[in-house]
Amino acid sequence: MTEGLRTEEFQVNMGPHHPSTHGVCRFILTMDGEVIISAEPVIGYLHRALEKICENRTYVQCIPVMDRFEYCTSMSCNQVFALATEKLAGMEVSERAEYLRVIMLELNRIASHLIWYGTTALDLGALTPFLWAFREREDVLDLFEMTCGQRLTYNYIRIGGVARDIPPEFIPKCMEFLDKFDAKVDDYEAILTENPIFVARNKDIGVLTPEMAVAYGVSGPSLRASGVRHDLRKDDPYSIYDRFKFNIPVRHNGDCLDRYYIRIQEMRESAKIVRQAIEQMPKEGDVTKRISANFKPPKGEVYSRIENSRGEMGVYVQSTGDTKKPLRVKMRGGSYNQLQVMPELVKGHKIADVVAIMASLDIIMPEVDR
Amino acid sequence: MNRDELITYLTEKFKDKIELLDTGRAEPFFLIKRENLVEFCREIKSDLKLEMDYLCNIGAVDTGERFEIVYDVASVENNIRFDFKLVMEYEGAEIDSVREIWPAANWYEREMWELYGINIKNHPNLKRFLLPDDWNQGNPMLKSWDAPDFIRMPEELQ
Amino acid sequence: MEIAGIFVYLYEQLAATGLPQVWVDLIALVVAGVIVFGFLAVVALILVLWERKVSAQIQQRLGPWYTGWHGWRQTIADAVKLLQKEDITPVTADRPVFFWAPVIAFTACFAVYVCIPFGKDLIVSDLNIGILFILAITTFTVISLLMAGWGSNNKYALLGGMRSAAQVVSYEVPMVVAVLAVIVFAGSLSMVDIVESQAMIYQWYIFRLPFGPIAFIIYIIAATAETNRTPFDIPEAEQELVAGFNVEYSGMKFAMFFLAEFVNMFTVSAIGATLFLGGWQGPFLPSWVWFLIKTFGLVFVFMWFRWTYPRLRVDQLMEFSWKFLLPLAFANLILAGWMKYSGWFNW
Amino acid sequence: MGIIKKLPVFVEKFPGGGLVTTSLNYIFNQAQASSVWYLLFGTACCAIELMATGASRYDFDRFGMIFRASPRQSDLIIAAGTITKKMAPRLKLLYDQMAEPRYVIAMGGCTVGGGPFYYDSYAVEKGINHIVPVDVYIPGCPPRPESLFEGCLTLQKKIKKQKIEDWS
Repeated sequence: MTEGLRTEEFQVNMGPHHPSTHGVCRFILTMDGEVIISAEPVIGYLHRALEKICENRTYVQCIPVMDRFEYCTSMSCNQVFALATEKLAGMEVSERAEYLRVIMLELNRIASHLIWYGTTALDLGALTPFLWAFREREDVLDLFEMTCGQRLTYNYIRIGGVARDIPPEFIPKCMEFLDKFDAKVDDYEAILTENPIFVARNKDIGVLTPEMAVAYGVSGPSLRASGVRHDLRKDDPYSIYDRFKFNIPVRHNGDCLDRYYIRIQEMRESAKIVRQAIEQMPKEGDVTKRISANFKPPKGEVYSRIENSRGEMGVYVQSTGDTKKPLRVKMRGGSYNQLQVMPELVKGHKIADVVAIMASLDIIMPEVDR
Repeated sequence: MNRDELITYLTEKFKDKIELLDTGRAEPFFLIKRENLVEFCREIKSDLKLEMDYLCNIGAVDTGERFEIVYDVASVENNIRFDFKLVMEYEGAEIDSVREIWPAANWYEREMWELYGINIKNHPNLKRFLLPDDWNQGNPMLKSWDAPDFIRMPEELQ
Repeated sequence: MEIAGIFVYLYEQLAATGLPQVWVDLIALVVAGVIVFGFLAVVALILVLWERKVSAQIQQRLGPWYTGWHGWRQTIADAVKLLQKEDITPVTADRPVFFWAPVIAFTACFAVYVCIPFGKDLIVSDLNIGILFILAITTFTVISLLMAGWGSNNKYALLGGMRSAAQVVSYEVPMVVAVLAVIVFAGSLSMVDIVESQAMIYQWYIFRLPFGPIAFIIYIIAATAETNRTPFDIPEAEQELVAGFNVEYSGMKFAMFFLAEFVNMFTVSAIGATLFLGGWQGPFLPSWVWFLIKTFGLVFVFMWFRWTYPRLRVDQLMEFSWKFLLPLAFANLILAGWMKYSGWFNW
Repeated sequence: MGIIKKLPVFVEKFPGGGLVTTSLNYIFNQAQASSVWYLLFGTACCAIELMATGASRYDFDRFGMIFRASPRQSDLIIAAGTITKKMAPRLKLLYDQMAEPRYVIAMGGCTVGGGPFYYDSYAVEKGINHIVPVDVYIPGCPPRPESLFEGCLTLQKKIKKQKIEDWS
């Protein structure tokens, strides 16, 4: 009966302007009906040549360029570059500045995860969680604005310290935010985690095995959802992360739902870290370091990496020692590797799952295209 | 394995194949030979004491005189990390793909091919992906690269 | 105050002028049609604004605010703007199909109102197969969506059209079976008879335990799917298919789809209110007020769904319909039949 | 243009038609200005600010601005974020797909004139006015939601000054 019938594969072009590709990623999907046979990501729509730009900037000028590398967590970008340069120059950072960095990094992680939470819900068709998440994000941004006057590209963590000290009203405001934040995360969980539709959409979708995750260089929450306990804050502690008590959530299925749980847990853990940092922070101290415009680190090369909200963020800096500009700055973002592994994950799933998987991996395009 | 142990272990294991570079207090940095690349990578991945299963980053560097290719590798299992690089001339710039060893290398190598014009041997998918499809202005990351609408930041702004 | 009286009076006046009976009936029908059309156009405009306000409340926003007092002119502005927009037909589109799709969607959704009782004696035409007619006409929507998907010659639109066809067909079945349970009890297909069989509040079908509530829930779920609303809005899933079947439509044609969607929502709510909530029956207030209260209440439920739930995937949607809703609906129908037959619960 | 736009030009030829045209003009412009649907188009940092502007604290919906995913149904592109040379043809395509009347807001330094990527970047388009006609420029990197509002209100003012004759 069905012998005469045949199905034909067809190609769907998803992106670069598509509501749910988180920026400008493009997928060429080969589909059989609704089922995906193969997916090929096409990137480069946001390739802004940041690495080339950095080669013609002084070290100090590189920091604002780094901001644009991963705008959801600009603080991390500042931090990773500052860390690399400090390693090159053998610079020490004052105690208070380190604490300020940690506070900002963790708050930024919360803000970034909130964007992820909102867009994930949005991609699965629920609009309301998106607006709820952005409501809390605004509170975090208020704190950043208070500190450095910017909402998105902060340019706050500088080489050798931070740009300026926090205003006195920062800490009460921050504590106020932390106090209510846990209850808000409960709200988020109430509307999505306990929703059978949401669970059905994410369970056993896009399963990433630990072997595959490590082989493809997947990092951060996506790696930990596959059952690999690897967090640079614990395993390769930078700054002063070895002084705080926090858990690393790990789950073992590696599907979209686990990646979701991990990130939700991480928000709570980050709040814990901020709380501890505020308690331990020395009450005063110098936080800035005056650096000459002709700052030249000695000859050398270094790859420094930190745990960003999207995985391992690294930067390779090579200095010749005789110019004030770096010879080469190579940036590495977690999303780059997570996007690489996506074609493997989406095979055999439906077109709606592409969206779910992409959201759960928390891919953001500037990190991929640079 | 701490930093010193790692350096001793690696220099003993690979003796004349690698050379330690001085990079201050950062992670150990080695120089390897281009022809040993694949063999070296395979060794460090399969060695049970190292098990460098995680490729952090591959970056090409144009120093103005020659190319350097930097590999940053880590081990999730043993929690160690080091870097190594290889050096080659502009003429006949070509390296072997390490994609078989670390699948993550795929895009990093593709990017190198596209932006620097370094040929990757045994890479199955050398296609343009960062630059526009109709790009015809060469390899923009080279230090000597220039184009009509490419404006350098003037010195006085720095 | 019953407005049905006014119409009866006008009809009598018209008949007294001595025109032939055919003409009188014709004029009466046209006038009724125009009134229903105008009423629904206003309702659709209100619903769009209301939806935006409800979503704003749920999301702690204000919603339209600066277009008139609390943004009351917002949807009027939207409609006038859509009138002025350029009407694009893609070069590759199948022109006649592309053109007729919104027209069919628009007319089909109004045709239903021929036999919906807005109040006591307030019905355009009390067909003796009323509910059958309504269920048949609502299915027209799927044809228009399919036409839109096909005619646009766009892969996203086509996927959207196909999805909506599959979805509406799948959910039509449990919906009809759920409605059948009510018909079995009412013993009539006429909408007026159905309403009159639930004169007292305990006679409303939603309160006729145990089959009533089950049928009502099945109906609500299926109706959400019929109207392509979240969590069943996969035909126009913004995040997957950009805008689904209407991705290529602009200006007036898009407005037609848009209005049809909201009128459809009102339709299913009105049918739900009629079948399960006693229609226009209710104490103190005029019948048509009761009808509107119940209908808008159901509309609010649909909106509530939309702003709370994520979207199902296409295969889950099908499974839910065929593997869960349909068996449940059949079991419910058998239960209702047995109850009717045994006469135990026949109050 | 919709058919309805041709009507006033026709009406104006009759005595007293001018009054009709003027009031229609007013109504049309008011309607258009208070119902600007924007295309969901964001490429980089500014897109996050655009999302934040749509969210609860700032709430674009107050001005009657809602997002549409399809260019056919939107009136406005807010070009939020860097437009690279690879993206430029796409932006043009999207603009071409939109129905008249259509507007463009260049949001952020990158779209205004290259912004932080003006120097040393081989991949960034130096201002989107080379690609599509721009109505309102909003500087900033990224502009705050308040600036975006200011830009949208400026666009509304611009729309309200339109003449019907210019359209048909």
